[in-house]
Amino acid sequence: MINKFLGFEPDKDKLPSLTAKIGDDIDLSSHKYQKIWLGPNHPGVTGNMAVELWVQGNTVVKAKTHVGYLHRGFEKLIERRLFVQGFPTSIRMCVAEPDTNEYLIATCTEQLSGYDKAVPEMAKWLRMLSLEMARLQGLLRGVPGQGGTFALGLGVQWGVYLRDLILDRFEELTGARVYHMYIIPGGVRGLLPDGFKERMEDNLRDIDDFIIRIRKLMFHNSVFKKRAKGLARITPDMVDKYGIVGTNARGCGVKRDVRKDHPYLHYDQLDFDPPTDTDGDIYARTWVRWQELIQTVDLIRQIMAKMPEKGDIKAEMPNVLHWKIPKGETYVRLESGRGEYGMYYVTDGSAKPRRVNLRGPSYTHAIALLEDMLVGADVADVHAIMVSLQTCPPEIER
Amino acid sequence: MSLKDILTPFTAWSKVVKEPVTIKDPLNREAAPRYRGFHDNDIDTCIGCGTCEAICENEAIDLVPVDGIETKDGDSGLRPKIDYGRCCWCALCVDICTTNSLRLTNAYKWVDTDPDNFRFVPGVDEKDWYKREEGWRKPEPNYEFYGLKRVEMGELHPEEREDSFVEMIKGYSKEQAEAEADRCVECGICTATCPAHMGIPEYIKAIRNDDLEEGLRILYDTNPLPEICGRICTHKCETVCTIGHKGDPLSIRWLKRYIADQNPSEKYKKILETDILKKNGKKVAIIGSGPAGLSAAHYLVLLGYEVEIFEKLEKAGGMMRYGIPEYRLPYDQIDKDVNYILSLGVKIHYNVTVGKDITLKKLGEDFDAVFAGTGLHLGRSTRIEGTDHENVYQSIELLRKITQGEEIYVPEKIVVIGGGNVAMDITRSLARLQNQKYGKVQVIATSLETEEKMPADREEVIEAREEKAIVNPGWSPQRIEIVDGKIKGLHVVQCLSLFDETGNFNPQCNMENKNFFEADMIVESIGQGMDVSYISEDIKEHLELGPRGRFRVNDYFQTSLPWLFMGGDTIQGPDVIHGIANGHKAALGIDKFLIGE
Amino acid sequence: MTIYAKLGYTLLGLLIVLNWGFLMGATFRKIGARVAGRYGIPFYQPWLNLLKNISTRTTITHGVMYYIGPVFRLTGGIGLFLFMPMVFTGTVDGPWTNFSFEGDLILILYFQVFGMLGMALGAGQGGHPYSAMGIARGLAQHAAVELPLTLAFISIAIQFDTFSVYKIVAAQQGGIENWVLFTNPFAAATIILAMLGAMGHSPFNLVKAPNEILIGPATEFEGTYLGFMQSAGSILHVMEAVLFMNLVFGGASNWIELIVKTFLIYFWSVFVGMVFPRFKIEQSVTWFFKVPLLLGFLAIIIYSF
Amino acid sequence: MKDLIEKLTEDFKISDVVYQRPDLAFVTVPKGVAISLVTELRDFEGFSHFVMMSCVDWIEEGKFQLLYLLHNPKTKTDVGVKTFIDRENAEMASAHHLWKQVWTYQRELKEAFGIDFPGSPRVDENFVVEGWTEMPHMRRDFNTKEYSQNTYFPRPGRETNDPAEYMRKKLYPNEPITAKKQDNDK
Amino acid sequence: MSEKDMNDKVNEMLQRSEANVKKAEKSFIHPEDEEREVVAPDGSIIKVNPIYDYFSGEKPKEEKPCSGIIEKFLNWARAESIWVLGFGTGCGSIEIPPLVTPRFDMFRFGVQMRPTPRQSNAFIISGYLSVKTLKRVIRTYEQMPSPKYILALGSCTINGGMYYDSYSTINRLDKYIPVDVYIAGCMPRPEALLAGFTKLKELIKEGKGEKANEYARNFDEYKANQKKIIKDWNMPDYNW
Repeated sequence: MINKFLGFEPDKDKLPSLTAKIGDDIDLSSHKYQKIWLGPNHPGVTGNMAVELWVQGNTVVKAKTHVGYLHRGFEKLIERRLFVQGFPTSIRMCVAEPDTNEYLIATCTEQLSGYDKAVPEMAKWLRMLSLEMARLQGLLRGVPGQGGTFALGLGVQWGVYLRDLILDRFEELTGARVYHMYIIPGGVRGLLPDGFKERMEDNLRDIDDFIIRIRKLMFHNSVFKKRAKGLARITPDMVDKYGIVGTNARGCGVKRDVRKDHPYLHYDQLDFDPPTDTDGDIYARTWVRWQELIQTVDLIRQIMAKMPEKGDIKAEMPNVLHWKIPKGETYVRLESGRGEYGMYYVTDGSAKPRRVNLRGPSYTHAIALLEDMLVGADVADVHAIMVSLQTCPPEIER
Repeated sequence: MSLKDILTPFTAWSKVVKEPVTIKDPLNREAAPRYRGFHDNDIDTCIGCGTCEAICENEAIDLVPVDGIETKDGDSGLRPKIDYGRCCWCALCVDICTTNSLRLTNAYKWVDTDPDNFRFVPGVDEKDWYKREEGWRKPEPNYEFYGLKRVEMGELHPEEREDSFVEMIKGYSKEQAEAEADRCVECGICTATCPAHMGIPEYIKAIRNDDLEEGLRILYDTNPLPEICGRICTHKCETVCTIGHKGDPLSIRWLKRYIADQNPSEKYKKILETDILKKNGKKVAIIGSGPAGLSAAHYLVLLGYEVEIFEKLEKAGGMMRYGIPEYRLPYDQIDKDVNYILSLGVKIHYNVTVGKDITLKKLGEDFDAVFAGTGLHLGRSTRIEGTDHENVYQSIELLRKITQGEEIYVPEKIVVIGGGNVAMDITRSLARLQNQKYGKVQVIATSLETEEKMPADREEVIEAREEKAIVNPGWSPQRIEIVDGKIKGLHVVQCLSLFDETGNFNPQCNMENKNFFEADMIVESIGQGMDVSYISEDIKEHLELGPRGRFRVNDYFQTSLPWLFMGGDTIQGPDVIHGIANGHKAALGIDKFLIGE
Repeated sequence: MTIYAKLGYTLLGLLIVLNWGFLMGATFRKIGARVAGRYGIPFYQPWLNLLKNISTRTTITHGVMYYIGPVFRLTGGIGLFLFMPMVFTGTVDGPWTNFSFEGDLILILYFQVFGMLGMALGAGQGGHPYSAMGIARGLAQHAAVELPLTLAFISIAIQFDTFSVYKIVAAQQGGIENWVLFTNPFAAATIILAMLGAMGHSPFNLVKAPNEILIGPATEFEGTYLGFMQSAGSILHVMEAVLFMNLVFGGASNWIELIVKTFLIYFWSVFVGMVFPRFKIEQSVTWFFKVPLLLGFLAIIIYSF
Repeated sequence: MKDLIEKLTEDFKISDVVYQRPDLAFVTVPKGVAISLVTELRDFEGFSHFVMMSCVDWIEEGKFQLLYLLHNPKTKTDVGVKTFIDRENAEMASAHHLWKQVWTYQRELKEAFGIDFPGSPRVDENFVVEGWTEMPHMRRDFNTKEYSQNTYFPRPGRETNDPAEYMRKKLYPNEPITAKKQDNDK
Repeated sequence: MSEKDMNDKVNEMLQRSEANVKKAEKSFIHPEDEEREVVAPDGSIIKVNPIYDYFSGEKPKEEKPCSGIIEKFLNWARAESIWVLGFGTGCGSIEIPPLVTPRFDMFRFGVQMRPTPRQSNAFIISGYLSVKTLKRVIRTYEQMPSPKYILALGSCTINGGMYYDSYSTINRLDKYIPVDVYIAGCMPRPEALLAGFTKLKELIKEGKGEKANEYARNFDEYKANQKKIIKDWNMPDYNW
């Protein structure tokens, strides 16, 4: 009320429309607009990308996403590599949740070569464990990270610490901190080390405590609410129009979760229900992610309880040096922390794939959706909106 | 905005009294036991096979020679050098390492100002992390990048084969051969060990690609007797096969046989493109149609020479035909290889004994060069008491007689002295004959060497036992007991060692531990000698002698008489593949001698 | 007291303030680090930073105003110090009272804005769009903070019938009950709330908002100028705290008391800032125009009658 | 799924149906009807979620294979609509009007394969590479390793030995050997 | 100037700018960076070349260190106060958050993050650099005040790493900018990074952190290498 009175919330009906269409030229020489760049060297940009903003005062009137700063040509490189050599390369396609890439490339090759039935039971459970741990570490960064976009750095500090603990568990299990290179075509690369479950349980208890703390810090925070509520709203009708997936879709009530829709591994044996919210704004998305944090902790506990004690970790497969896969194509998807994450894989009967194409959720979220969503937003909110859409540039440009 | 929303965030301050969770000394923190840190290599176990280089997707690994490591059979003398400007620590190199020598320690700190320093040979260049035990090793269990188990070769059941000379090894089917070929890691270590230096990885690859014609071409590059070699080669290559360090070595011999078997002999000429051969007008005589002679003939005829072979016996093949029983090497397979060589235009004179029917000197005059691949056809005797008895036989004689279809004396109890492959051959042949005759077997094979050191192939011993022959090694024969002119048996004592410290043959026996093998017939099979009676004295005096009573030849098997080349068993000991290699090389030598560079 | 002695005391005081500012800054970063669960920077880090910044070898220039910006800011800080009585010694002519005089409260109000205006000049000439945005935010927020603050100052001035900070301090002596905190709670409340904005911590740290506008006005500054700005920032932080201490919390009768009180005053803004995110600029301005402004008016209304 | 494809086969000249999984099928249609099939699937068959668009370079046949992968959130099935276009002067009708994100894919394909989509917004803008002067980088005939080694100076001093070759040199330099055959595996 | 004249002038300029856009597509220069004419408020026409007008194109000069004990003292201060630019150029930047958070807490070693190149003196090249990023890195590096230091993480900066055969990423960082410290790993752990900082501190204290001068000394060589691979060079030679 007072805002309106003081003129801080302009009556938008009285102003000319700000929603510039993509491709419309904004005449910078009119001195009405200014162009600023958010990134690539900017602390407020996710990863190494850039958003070119045309602003009128504090309001964005047009935005363009620029990617390619992290472009390495993965899809080209994997075309040059044997099937087994693909997975160390593929894992680097997305730093935030690397295991998903490994799983996709392994499953694609298994499916096309007919070895998907041969993957041992133990390996399947371990795959699930590593995928859920990856989701957990992603959320531990992501949930407080949303607070961090509004300069609530405390949650980030706690969250990244706990993420480090999960990375320690990853290190024990897989032999590496970030790029685990654990899921290999045919199976996984190691059993649980001794005492892993106990140490994991310790960490999960810490995370339980953190979940409560972060709720008090962020979701019962008047300033956070003031900034996050009503900001960057996604409506259900936008979901199909823009190809929105994952928590971004669930935040506005569209329940899409690959783990439920197309159960892979043993997700059908786990008891969970993907959380949803109805508002579709940043607060709702963060809230959904927070609930997912609880759920992921629970899923890890379920997996550790249900997983067999011992077993084979890799199927018997042909010699990796000259493993050939007959001609075929497939699309495999999974639910990453950011939503549906898929891979289109084509083989031509040789020892190397013909084409690998990754479908990252950020591809649509960070370009088509973000550019449209930023129009009319405040410059101060740009970073928050990017993070709330879980923009991850490496999976866009690959 | 409720008051709760203003006050609850302050609960975060309760953390201020807690001790920080920071790692106090992060610079000396140990990584997890399984952490993939920097490389270490056990250079004594490593054989430099280069599989790590092959799997490395970043081309981070080079194979470089290392001081103090010799190149020898089964060890290339190279060691992996890793470029940390390329490595991504995926540890695929560790997982695939054929000897399990490569590993990653859990060290992870390497800071340097010079980017050129980040290359090192693990295990050789001094690094402080080698003493760490923790680190990444190949995961267990059942985590392999290639099959460790050999594809089982189908063979006749002992009951089926024990009384017949039908070939006992069935050969691989297409699926089996491809599965077996799939295990190869293409390191090529075996090529050096193979006396003929066959392109083993290449023809195995041809099997994988299902391009058997290409496979045959590769075989004939270095070996004109693939059917024969595919059955009876001593497969030294398999002893150094890198896969053998962790699992069963590849069945290289059976794969070779598979290629040869699958190509029909009618197509050979077309596949090998030998329909029309150029002639250069020069003539070469070859004495003996054994592996060395046939191999020399083959390559000489390809080089354009007119080749004539003089064979003492009535059929070609030499020791391959007359020394090896039919169940191991069926005669039609010998004919397949021999006929192909003959079809190239090689003339062969059967039943011509050089030295008797025609002199060597005459050959030297009639032909531009002579190659003698005469082989070892004289049996050696133990010279113990009683060996002059008429029922003490030489194995080589008996085998020839069996081949020629002559009736031989087969009593109920037989003892074979000798632990080599020939001994096993005669043992098993006699066992079959006994079976045919009496329906039961009582052959005892004994040798000086103990079970572990027996020179015979392991599977030969096992198969002999399957056929109910008794193999009882580790005994030194003392004397043959003869009562009333009839052999009663063989007295033996336990043999402790064969060689003294200097490596000379000097058996030591434990005279206390005695044994007696009953026998009606004794077969000696302790080695063969060469028959050089075909060389007349005037020629012989021009020939220099080398060690162990053999003639001295140069690298191209040329004797001191320039037109006379010698090769095969007489020069390099009893072995088909050596004979083939000798023949091939002598052919090149003859070519060099006659045509020049 | 001779003018030379006065000058000597003033320079010494400035040195103490500068160093206390550095130490206080480091201490609060350490406290913040504790809440996060870590150790944080060493206590001596700000001095090292200053040294390092001064020892930078290359500099850039965007013109004269670019240089003047940090100088203005430092001048603002020093000016604030020069006319601020630091320690109450019983006589205005005594040591540590600097050049306090009748009506210095008005001058102090001016000096508070002075640094910000200087920065506006420097940042403007720096030419970085984020500098401009930062300084625009800074000025807007400063205006919003200044308004309730001035109302509270006027209320206190009315209460004690003087514009001299020294006299206001003097009037509060003789026990905690004489503090403005208790004698003029509305003005005190206004100041305590507006103080959050003046100190520049969350939720009002809009000027330096790294993930929105890099580091705001200072984006283009480097080396010695950055050192100037850091020193000025430290002095300003202490002086703001001293100002509020003098006006609301009864001043200080010795340096120890000053240090304790400024620490606690500063702690208040850290206490709030640690657990709240940042406002947007219009939210921030609106916030100051709501509660603090209202309280300020109340404080004046009450003491006007 | 089978019913659906059979129903559409006639109208859209569908050929070459592959049921990769029970919930995933690939169909091939002529270039001209691909967009209309995609539109039909979106508007009438409930395939409202556009998963991805991709391209495969079948250089041997001189064709690009374009793929439109659609997802039906109700039946939880996917259909991949494939169409082949010529590699020379590759051009395809734009589908940017159907979903908001399609123009991004088309922009990428223009850059990576050189397929033109007339009318697609910003299709000519750079996507991931900047200042690219070579042929489109995802085409099969673009040799990335060669390009990289010619352009980016790999650090010198690397040399390696093939074990077999090295052993030959060391142990039997003069013996006859098998001529190395063409390496068609790698 | 009449209104009509003004309109004509503007139309003419618009046409010219359209031509410029077309030209720019060929020459890689962004239309906004093309040389153009602008009408000043007083109606006069000014030529503007954004690339060169906004920056100085002067070459960098070598900056001599102070002498003796003073330099040692300053080096000590520099070593103990390392301000790192918060520019995550590659995947190694995922290990930066652990460093600034409780687990590893690099603040206690005097290492802090700064958001702008003007205020940083250390630059972490966190792994692979695509050519597109390299352009920004060069620009950023040149904007940093001297003395400045570069830490290069991982294999990618040494010899291309996993992306040695990629058309998009460079192989050797030292060809384009001088590097002080290399840290092996893919990616290096935070502990290794801290070890890298320790090493950097040692170097600075020994007076060996003079790579910025090396850059100035071999400026032409570095620039030639940079220009060889950055094909759309649309910035001044040296970005002050």
